[in-house]
Amino acid sequence: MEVEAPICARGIEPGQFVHMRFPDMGAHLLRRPFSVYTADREAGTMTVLYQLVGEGTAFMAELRPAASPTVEAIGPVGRAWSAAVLPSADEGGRKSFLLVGGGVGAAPLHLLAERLVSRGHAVDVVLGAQTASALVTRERYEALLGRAPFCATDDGTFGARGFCTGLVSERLDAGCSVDGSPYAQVCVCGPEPLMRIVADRARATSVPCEVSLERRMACGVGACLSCVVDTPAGKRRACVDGPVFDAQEVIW
Amino acid sequence: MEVEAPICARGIEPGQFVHMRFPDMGAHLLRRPFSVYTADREAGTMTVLYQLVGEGTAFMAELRPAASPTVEAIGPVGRAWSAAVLPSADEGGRKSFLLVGGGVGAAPLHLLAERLVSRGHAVDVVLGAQTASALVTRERYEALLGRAPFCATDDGTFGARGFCTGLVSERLDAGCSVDGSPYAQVCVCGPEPLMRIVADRARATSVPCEVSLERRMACGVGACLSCVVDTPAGKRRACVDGPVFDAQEVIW
Amino acid sequence: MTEASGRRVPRPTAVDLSVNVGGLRMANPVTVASGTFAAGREYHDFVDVGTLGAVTTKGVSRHGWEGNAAPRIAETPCGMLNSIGLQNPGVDHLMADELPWLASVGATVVVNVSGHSFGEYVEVIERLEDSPHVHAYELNISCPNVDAGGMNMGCQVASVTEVVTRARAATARPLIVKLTPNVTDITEIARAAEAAGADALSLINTLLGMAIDAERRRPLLARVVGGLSGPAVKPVALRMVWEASRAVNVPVVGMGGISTAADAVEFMLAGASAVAVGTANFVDPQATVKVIDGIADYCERHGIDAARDLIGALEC
Amino acid sequence: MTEASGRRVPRPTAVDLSVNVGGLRMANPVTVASGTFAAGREYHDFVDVGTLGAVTTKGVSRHGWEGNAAPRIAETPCGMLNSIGLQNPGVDHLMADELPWLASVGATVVVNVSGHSFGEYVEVIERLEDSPHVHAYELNISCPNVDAGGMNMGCQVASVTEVVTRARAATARPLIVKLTPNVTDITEIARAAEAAGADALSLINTLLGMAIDAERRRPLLARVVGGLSGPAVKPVALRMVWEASRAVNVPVVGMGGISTAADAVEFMLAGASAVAVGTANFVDPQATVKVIDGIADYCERHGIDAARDLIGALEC
Ligand SMILES: Cc1cc2nc3c(=O)[nH]c(=O)nc-3n(C[C@H](O)[C@H](O)[C@H](O)COP(=O)(O)OP(=O)(O)OC[C@H]3O[C@@H](n4cnc5c(N)ncnc54)[C@H](O)[C@@H]3O)c2cc1C
Ligand SMILES: Cc1cc2nc3c(=O)[nH]c(=O)nc-3n(C[C@H](O)[C@H](O)[C@H](O)COP(=O)(O)OP(=O)(O)OC[C@H]3O[C@@H](n4cnc5c(N)ncnc54)[C@H](O)[C@@H]3O)c2cc1C
Ligand SMILES: Cc1cc2nc3c(=O)[nH]c(=O)nc-3n(C[C@H](O)[C@H](O)[C@H](O)COP(=O)(O)O)c2cc1C
Ligand SMILES: Cc1cc2nc3c(=O)[nH]c(=O)nc-3n(C[C@H](O)[C@H](O)[C@H](O)COP(=O)(O)O)c2cc1C
Ligand code: FES
Ligand code: FES
Repeated sequence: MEVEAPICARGIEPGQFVHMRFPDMGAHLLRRPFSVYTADREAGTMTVLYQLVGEGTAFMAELRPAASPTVEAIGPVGRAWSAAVLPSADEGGRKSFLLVGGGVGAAPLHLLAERLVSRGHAVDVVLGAQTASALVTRERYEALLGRAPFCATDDGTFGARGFCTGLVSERLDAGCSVDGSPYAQVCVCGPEPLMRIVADRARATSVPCEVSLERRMACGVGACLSCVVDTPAGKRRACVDGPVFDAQEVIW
Repeated sequence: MEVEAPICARGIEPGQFVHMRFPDMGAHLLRRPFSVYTADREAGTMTVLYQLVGEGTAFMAELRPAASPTVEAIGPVGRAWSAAVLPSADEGGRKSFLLVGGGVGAAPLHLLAERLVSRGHAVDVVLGAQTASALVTRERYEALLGRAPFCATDDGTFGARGFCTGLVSERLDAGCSVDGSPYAQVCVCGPEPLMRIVADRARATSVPCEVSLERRMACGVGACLSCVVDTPAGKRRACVDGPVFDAQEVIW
Repeated sequence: MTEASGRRVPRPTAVDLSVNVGGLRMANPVTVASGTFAAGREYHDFVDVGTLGAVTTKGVSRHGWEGNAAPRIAETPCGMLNSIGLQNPGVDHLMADELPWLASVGATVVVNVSGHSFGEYVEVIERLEDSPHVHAYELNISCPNVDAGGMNMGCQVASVTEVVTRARAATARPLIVKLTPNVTDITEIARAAEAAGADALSLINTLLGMAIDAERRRPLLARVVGGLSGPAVKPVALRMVWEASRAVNVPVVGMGGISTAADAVEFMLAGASAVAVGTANFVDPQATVKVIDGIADYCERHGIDAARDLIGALEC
Repeated sequence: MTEASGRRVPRPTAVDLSVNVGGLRMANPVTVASGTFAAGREYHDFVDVGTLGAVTTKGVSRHGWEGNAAPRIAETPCGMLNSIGLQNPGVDHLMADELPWLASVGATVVVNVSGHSFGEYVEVIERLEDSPHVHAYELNISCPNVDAGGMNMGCQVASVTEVVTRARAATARPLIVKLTPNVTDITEIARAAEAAGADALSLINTLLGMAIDAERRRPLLARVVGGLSGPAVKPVALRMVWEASRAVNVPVVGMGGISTAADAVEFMLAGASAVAVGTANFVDPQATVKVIDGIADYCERHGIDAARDLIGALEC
């Protein structure tokens, strides 16, 4: 879905999200959080990649651009991937990253990949999905990286068969990125079981890891405490203290 | 508003209504009752003339035909004007009627006027509205009757100035229709104070009178008892025992 | 425009939809909420009322009541208020005009009984004992009651005990007691009704509410206060069904905002043995049969052979 | 796409919007419902929190609470459930970090006080007496309480009397007592709070409710049961504000589903001297100031010079 949202599109940092509401969904009060997949700063537009889950996403799927439906948004919200502020390779040295996107979790990693590549860092991408047709971000990643991302599908219709954790383990066991430099960090977004396994593997191989967590959110501004994540430092808010957390901080 | 509703359009009798709901008005559960202004039996379509009152009618005003919005309807519902079943002038003798429509109340009388005219009866029409531009049914009545209806506007921008009850009194005092035959019945639809005054004048001049009452309705099928009207015989349901009542039956 | 038309009947299914509510056998778990379906006849153009699990009739008193002044309803966010005031033509009229018709279409019939005094409930039941067409009683104890000092008798353990005990003595037929949600502790009232002899409980009746027209500075209901129903109350109803069904050993009929089969399944998972569709009939006059079909769909999709396996099957 | 942006302030008006709630002077009748606005800072990007009638802070306890497990919220028809469980970092944190900030933006501050024992309420108030930045207390008596046997103390006259009496003795500042709607008779509890020394009442807190995911057969909240808020509860809230304000002589702060100025006016007509915007902040972070402006519009349109003339002005 492409939306016009100049403030969000211009201000967005990789990992942040927008909190959207459809005024025509009268009986459904709450805003829905969505990551930004691509942002066109000049046009003031951005795209959101979404999966059909419930009534809100079903409503989105039925929107017709011709009717120019109204969407209300708060954003950009939340803590970005820490790698988003990394200086360019020229200034601070070249680093390697492993980005792991499960399902629609591939979306919020794309802006990060773009940023890292543009700053001259090395990026390996692992994508997992249920089936080939769900690997909607693959081509865009391939165009960005100049080579195919590592892919796995549950049903084996594209890439490796099964969970993409196998591919992640391979990369982490290799200890370094495709171009040979050791990983500075793993960044994961996807279903919680996937993030957990990747976080465990990263810790086992001593690579720092960040995860992007999903929680139901009411306010989206840090006020209501609906979206908490358990951490050793107590409960933290996914909306403003996250959604990106250091994997070590998360008590799953 | 024109709607496609073959069953309603074909079955409708003058005075009956349709009970409509807009599925996109999620938080608003109830159907809204509307009289049928014109019905095209062959095309299976009908038109409804509505006044902006609250959220439902505001929603209707924003519907764009281009989007072919869905409307759910139950109908036709209710008791028709008793004159609707009158035999034609050739068979049962020619009768005269005085039809009084206040505001949007002019709509449900139009099908009746059509029926009576087509059966060869005499019809005088009095229309009242706040201002000239609100006399939306005037031209259609003029075309049907072959002469102008009697009109009054509160602000005097068209026809007589003030309440149309003055015109009604004039007609009733005259005792007969424009073509000289005594009135068989007065049929009124409009704001309740108007109907009450007309009913009183009719009784004073011994002309039978029918009124079409508005009540908030939940079920529209006679089951919930939300729409009751006080009558000497107890409470009766406006949706199925009405909306047309003999004025003598109504305890205002 | 979509036009509701045709008399819908439930589709065939291999799922066993039957349930037993305190001795009342229902072919499927779906009845209607009293007062939203009259005695069925008005809805027979839309659904075959003989195919419903049961038809629960509008509350009936001994000699009939006039009810309240109009306006009697008001729309509220995802809900509605009503202050019909239990208008009804009396039990004799029900027996003469409605019950034979219900029998003729093969309906399972629950008669909702009202009274302004404890004795009136008993009188209504005694009259109805003469009819072969009644399969169960539902006692609407949310009435202002003279014996309870004009208070709503459904809110006090003492008056609940009294009215249920008396009604129990008057009949051997299944006795369902319908609880009001306007209480501090629904489990206390539920236990009192069970102890006094209820074969089943039904809940919830409407929540007391009010609506105002700000522009006119007036209440939207002539009676000022009315009963709230519809999807808005569903969370409260589900919670009370869950609490009550865990507090008693008799079956529970769940209602309050049920519009879809998913809603019905939620109530059954929370502990209801059957469900009633109320306000949703106004929104869609075929809602009852759609809910029956949807429960069958759900069971088929989840590999459940008998709908009764859903009762209380919430995992928590 | 519409983007919420800019710090909205109320527009100038000739209408006198000020109200006095039991000694608490508010520049306009609009505060926020505790727990929906934190201590204001998170909303200062959207509205100037110093311009609100008052900021009511999230419930605070003596040493802080962890709250419940997630998921803590669920959407329901025209409403939402929450089971935050009064998570808060304790009164010392509020005093160190939040109150000085609120003072710096010129906010009128109501602190919502929680406790698991009667003594804890008193301790929180005693700490807060040291702060010059507190203008009133709101006692949230809808907490499970050890001294009341783990029951919700807001449901019993005895425990309400006790906790209000003790809190009253601890402060001379305006004391607002916040009532739970989960009671049989709100007027009984309202009178008990007044008799024990409340300067004002606020209501309603959330209605207990539940939501279920039928497909997964699980409750939508980790705690199973939560508090219902939003437009769905408005009719119940209006009714209780109307009943309570007629039962007591102290002012009432009305809340429960207020989203628009028309809603706010309805509550004032029903008897509220001020209103709180809660869940609506989540829907529109500028809702508070829009409600203030809309009350001014209403008064101007109806030729009303002072908003306080709306209080209890329902014609019925
Ligand atoms: C920071 C963040 C970023 C996200 N980015 C994306 C994205 O780019 N693409 C995408 O498809 N999805 C994304 N999600 C998940 C997305 O928010 C949910 O799929 C969506 O809210 C479901 O709404 P619904 O109305 O269809 O579902 P319903 O189940 O009808 O929603 C009911 C309520 O639960 C909430 N809810 C349901 N599922 C989730 C969930 N997984 N996470 C949070 N709230 C949920 C809804 O927001 C709503 O309040 C993201 C979630 C978070 C927290
Ligand atoms: C038999 C009948 C025929 C009618 N024919 C027409 C017609 O041809 N054209 C027309 O403009 N209006 C007609 N009305 C009135 C029309 O139904 C209301 O104006 C409409 O329901 C207002 O809906 P709303 O959502 O805009 O108002 P809201 O005030 O938002 O509606 C709230 C609730 O009150 C009900 N309601 C509000 N006003 C009325 C009213 N006057 N009568 C009945 N229910 C009301 C609504 O249906 C809804 O349930 C008729 C009413 C009846 C009973
Ligand atoms: C118009 C109307 C009339 C009602 N009349 C009765 C009644 O006569 N007896 C009774 O026990 N409950 C009555 N109720 C309550 C319903 O049976 C039901 O308990 C309540 O509406 C909640 O269910 P719902 O949300 O599905 O409508 C009535 C409800 C409505 C809306
Ligand atoms: C997320 C959330 C948190 C809440 N926390 C508190 C609280 O800490 N103390 C309190 O007294 N009420 C609390 N409430 C209740 C609200 O203050 C208010 O009474 C209720 O939500 C009804 O108002 P509304 O419908 O406008 O939200 C909370 C409500 C919500 C939705
Ligand atoms: S969504 Fe309200 S604090 Fe995160
Ligand atoms: S609208 Fe239900 S009986 Fe008339």
